[in-house]
Amino acid sequence: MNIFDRMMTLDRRWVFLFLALVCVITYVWEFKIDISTSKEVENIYNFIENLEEGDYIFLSVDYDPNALAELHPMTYAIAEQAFRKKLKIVFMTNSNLGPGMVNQALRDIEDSLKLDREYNGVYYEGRDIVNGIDYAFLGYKPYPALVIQSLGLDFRVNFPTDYYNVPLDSLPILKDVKNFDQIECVINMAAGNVAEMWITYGQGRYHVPLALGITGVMGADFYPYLGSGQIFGLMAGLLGAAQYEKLADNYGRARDGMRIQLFAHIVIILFILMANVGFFLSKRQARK
Amino acid sequence: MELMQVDTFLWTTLGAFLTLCTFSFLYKDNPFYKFAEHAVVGVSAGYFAIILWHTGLQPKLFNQLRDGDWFFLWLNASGAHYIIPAILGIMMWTRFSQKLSWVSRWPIAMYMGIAAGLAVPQEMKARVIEQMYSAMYNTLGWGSFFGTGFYDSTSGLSQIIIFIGTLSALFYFFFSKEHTGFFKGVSRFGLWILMIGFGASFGYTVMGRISLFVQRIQFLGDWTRVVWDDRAGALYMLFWVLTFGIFAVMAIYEIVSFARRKQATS
Amino acid sequence: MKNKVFLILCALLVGAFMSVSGQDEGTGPPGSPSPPAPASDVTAHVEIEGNQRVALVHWRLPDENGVSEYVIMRALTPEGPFEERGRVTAGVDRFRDILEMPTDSAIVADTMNTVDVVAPAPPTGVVVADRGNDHGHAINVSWDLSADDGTGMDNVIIYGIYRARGEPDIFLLQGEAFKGDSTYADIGSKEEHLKNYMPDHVDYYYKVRAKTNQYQPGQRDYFYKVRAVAADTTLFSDSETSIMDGTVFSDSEIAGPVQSYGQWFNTDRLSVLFLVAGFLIVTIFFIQKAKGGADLFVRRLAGIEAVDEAIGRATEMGKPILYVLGLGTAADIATIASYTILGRVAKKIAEYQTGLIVPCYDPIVMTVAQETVKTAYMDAGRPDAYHQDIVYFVTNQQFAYVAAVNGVMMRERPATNLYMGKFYAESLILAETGVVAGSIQISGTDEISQIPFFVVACDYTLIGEELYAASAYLGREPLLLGSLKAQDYAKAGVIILTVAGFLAMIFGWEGFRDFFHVTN
Amino acid sequence: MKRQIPLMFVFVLGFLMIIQFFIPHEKSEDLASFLLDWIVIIGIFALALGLWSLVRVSWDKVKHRKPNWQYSVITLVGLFIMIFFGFDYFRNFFSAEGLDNYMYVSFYTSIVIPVQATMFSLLAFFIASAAYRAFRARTVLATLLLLSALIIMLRFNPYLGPIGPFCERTSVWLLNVPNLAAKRAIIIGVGLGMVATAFKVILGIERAYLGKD
Repeated sequence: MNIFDRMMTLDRRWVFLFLALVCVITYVWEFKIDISTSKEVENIYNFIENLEEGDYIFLSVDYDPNALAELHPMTYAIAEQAFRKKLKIVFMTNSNLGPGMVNQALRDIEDSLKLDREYNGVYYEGRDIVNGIDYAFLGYKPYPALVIQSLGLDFRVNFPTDYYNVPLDSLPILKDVKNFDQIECVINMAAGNVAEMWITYGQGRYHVPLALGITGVMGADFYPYLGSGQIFGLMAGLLGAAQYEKLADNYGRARDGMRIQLFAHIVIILFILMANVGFFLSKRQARK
Repeated sequence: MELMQVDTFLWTTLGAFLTLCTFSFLYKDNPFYKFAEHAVVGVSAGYFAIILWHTGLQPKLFNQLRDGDWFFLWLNASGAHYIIPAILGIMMWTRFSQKLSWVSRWPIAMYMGIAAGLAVPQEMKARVIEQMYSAMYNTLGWGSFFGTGFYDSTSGLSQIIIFIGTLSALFYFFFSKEHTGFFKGVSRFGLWILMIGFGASFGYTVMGRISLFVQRIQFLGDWTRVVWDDRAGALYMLFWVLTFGIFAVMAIYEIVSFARRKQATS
Repeated sequence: MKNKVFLILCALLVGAFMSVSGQDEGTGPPGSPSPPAPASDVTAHVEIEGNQRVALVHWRLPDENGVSEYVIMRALTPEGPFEERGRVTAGVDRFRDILEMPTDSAIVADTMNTVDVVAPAPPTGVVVADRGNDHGHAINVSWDLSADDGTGMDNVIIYGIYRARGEPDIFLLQGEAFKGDSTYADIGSKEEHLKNYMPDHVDYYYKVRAKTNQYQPGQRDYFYKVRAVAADTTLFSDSETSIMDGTVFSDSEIAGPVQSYGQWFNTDRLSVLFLVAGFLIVTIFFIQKAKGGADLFVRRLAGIEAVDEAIGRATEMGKPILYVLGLGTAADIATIASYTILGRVAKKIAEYQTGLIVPCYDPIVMTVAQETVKTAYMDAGRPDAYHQDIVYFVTNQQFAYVAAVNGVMMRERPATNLYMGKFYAESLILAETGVVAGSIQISGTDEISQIPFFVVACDYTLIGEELYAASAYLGREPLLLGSLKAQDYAKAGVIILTVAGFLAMIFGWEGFRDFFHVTN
Repeated sequence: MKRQIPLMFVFVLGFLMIIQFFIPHEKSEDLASFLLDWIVIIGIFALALGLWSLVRVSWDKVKHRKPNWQYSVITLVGLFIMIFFGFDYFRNFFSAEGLDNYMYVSFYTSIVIPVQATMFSLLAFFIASAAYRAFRARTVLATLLLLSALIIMLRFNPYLGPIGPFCERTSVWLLNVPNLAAKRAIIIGVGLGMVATAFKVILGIERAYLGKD
């Protein structure tokens, strides 16, 4: 039994052992990894990067704790970037557990914004963000399809008051914001078919620029919308989140997760290659 | 460390222990795995029985007959017609007897009839017709024939590939026709499409499976954090537990079985 | 012994019934006086009566023991302060609140816009009719867009659909349609206890309201709540707060009466009927032909032919065969197909006198499998070799079951594993463990997401449809082959229809495709 | 008699359910939901058979001291403990208090959930070993399988330079075009196969499950 056969007929337990070790080590040892970014994520980053101070973006946080691991990092990265650039953000949620997500994100981001940080070589002063001036949170209303359409008409149709029961008209940030016409873009973090509703009703009907952040399993179904131009950007799953964190130079949980994924994949691929090399070489030997 | 109830700690430890027992199956079948396996079989069966009793039989049967009286055989209950399924259910029990067991065929037959009848139109609609509908792609929706490149899955080219691929894969499934000549070519192509599709979804699934394992690592990590509060210590412990813990299990097993063999020979 | 068990179980069940019947959930003993139940589903909207605007407040009456009167309260913000607007006695479920022009300048300043308010033109030509292809309890409402929707002043932002029951007196908001929409399906519930209950064969009246986003000067969204006050005590309980939008509007003419009723045929599912009927006819035709003795050719299927070899191998090695019926219930067609395969396999096994192990996930599946295997052993003329524990129940939790089957594989070391039926994530765990145990593995499932794993890990895999063809192959009974033939012809029909549809779309004939669009 | 009547039941109920599908009327809906309750209730009664079988097999092992009989004891104990606590110490059978009995819940959350989750997570390893063993470029088909899987697994690898983006885009295409075509074909075929099988049952061609006289 020569080396090539051994390469092919390795005991599976070695595969198990290597995989386990790699996963544990990459989980325990927190080194930073690089991620190759894809066009559809860069689109979102550049879009926000090119906005002017004081522009409005609309974040629809349509997920609940089940999808938290994949979608929370996106929300964090985007909100952080936008607030650093002094953009104004309107939050809304179409998931009945969404308000918890938004409030948690806002608390954490408020804290991190107090610090002076440097992203992509640009230095940002730490500052306090204030509800009603830097951001507004409309809250949750059921029937996403209806809510989205009514937002296109006037935020006040479904949200006469915001999540904290303050009438929208008395919020400085929304004084002269009526509907999507005053919003630069909508970014929707969705776990479920809400994303389709945003495409059909939000973008399709009111032509507001739309970008999606979705869970990994939904990924394949939504890429076609990129080709047809209905969405200008797409982040799918942990991978998409990690790519955005890289672009925003804001290392977070997503890339921690991807570190493990990346090396686990590499291990598997190496084993596959090893087996095939062994296969071909032994075949050549046999021919000799 | 945040003070933790002793019982909570014990339950969590039991969970962690069983987790390691189950992982030990990766090495080989061993007493630890057998223990975990048999324990979970019994407990889950009991759990399931109780769930069915409380959430199935209660609302579906007992509550229907609740307002009846037993000396009227519950025929005066509001949901008296639920006597029928009850009788059918009791018929199932005739399987305990040798002579009567043929009676149990009646409920089984009804069960089968309902299931089959339910499936015919449902599956015809949900699988065949809806897929046919979406296969008749709206060609007016083609951006352009080549789209923005070969990877543009909305281009007319891609749509035609999907269409041809679907049909030829369907050709592969013909049973009463020998695969020869043109037919062979088409069904061969169909098989290629199938294989590419299988490879794709296999590769796509890997990520999710890895994260399942990561979640178990985190579970063990949290468990170690119960004992050692500071994160570094916890992770250090975790590393120990996972690698050497599993090895220890295996070593113990090897020694025991070796001793056994010794006894057998001597 | 078994008879005893049967009797004991029956006795237990009867006892259970006896102890259940008669007892009812008693409402707790009368203790300290508790506040009355609050009114629910408070709605409020504006009506114009004569020359004054009236807020029509309506609520669902609670279980009214102890309630003496209802107090209707109003505020400018959800959290108050609420001012009393009037009282009605128990049993009344509506209140007309006259909206005077407030003089409070603060409020006026607070309103969104105090520019001159112009109501949009009302929607016209409202048509109401029963909603087709349903079980009743639904009305379709359609109207012509207001002259100010898209054209004219273009100040319509939303249409409200209002419904009155019995008499056209009190209209309640049912739903909203958006600018540019001219239809609304008012779908109620058939359950009496639900709030959107909508009985059939009752007169309904509808009107459609075009709303702007402009407020009546000094009049914003009012918030109403209804307080149920107990008779002799000071106890009371408040309803949920409900918003009344003060936007300017104009109503259409009242349409109706109309009644909802259920249909006896769903024309939307016509295409399904055609295909099912067609398939049935073809099947019967070929079965008759097969009865006539026409020999029907079927091509070879590697996975099927492997089954025979596998059984032979098991016999040589003197090891048992493991047959897994999957995680389906007895109602899954995949499982039914699996029984028939099990029947054929068990027959051969009985002839070869090999061992068979069938761990089951579902009790009924176990029962049916027992019948099947027993029959097979009888057909093989070896009823003596059959015993009930060939087929046994494990547990009904996915991975607990998998753990048990893995254990069987590692300990019994079966020569062959057959996985036929419905499989989910466990497919790969089973197949890989089987490889470790050194068994030949043949799998078949219709669960698309799992086929790749079986293809990769098993020696032979029946892909999707092949699972359903397998029984015909193994049995070689003319009737089964006939139905297989019918299946092929149905497939050909589907292919032809699809191609035709594709071409039709290229030529822009949508109708052909829409025929296959089954919406409900 | 022992087979004719059941076959008649199958035939009648089968066609009843088929016809019901096309009748939206409330009456037919109620009938359908009632018949579906039959399935549920019969299933619950059948569980008694299942548990009896589990107990008998385990008890058999213990009684005859078959190999690994000690573990069957654990199974039996677990089963009865759960039933004991599930009925809230055999105190109330007809109120669902047993469902949130402390022991009942703890046993489930600290035995069933960890083991099941871990069994599930074994997939991470098995998917690796399966790939290592089976992804060999033996034939054209195997090569196609291997290549498309590799491309997708490489889709986010940063250490490939220009190949990375290529894999990124190609994987999207693979998932949306060939994968979709394959799925669609299989779904249609499976649908037809299901209907055919259901017909065979309703028409009484498949009757193995009814046993012999």
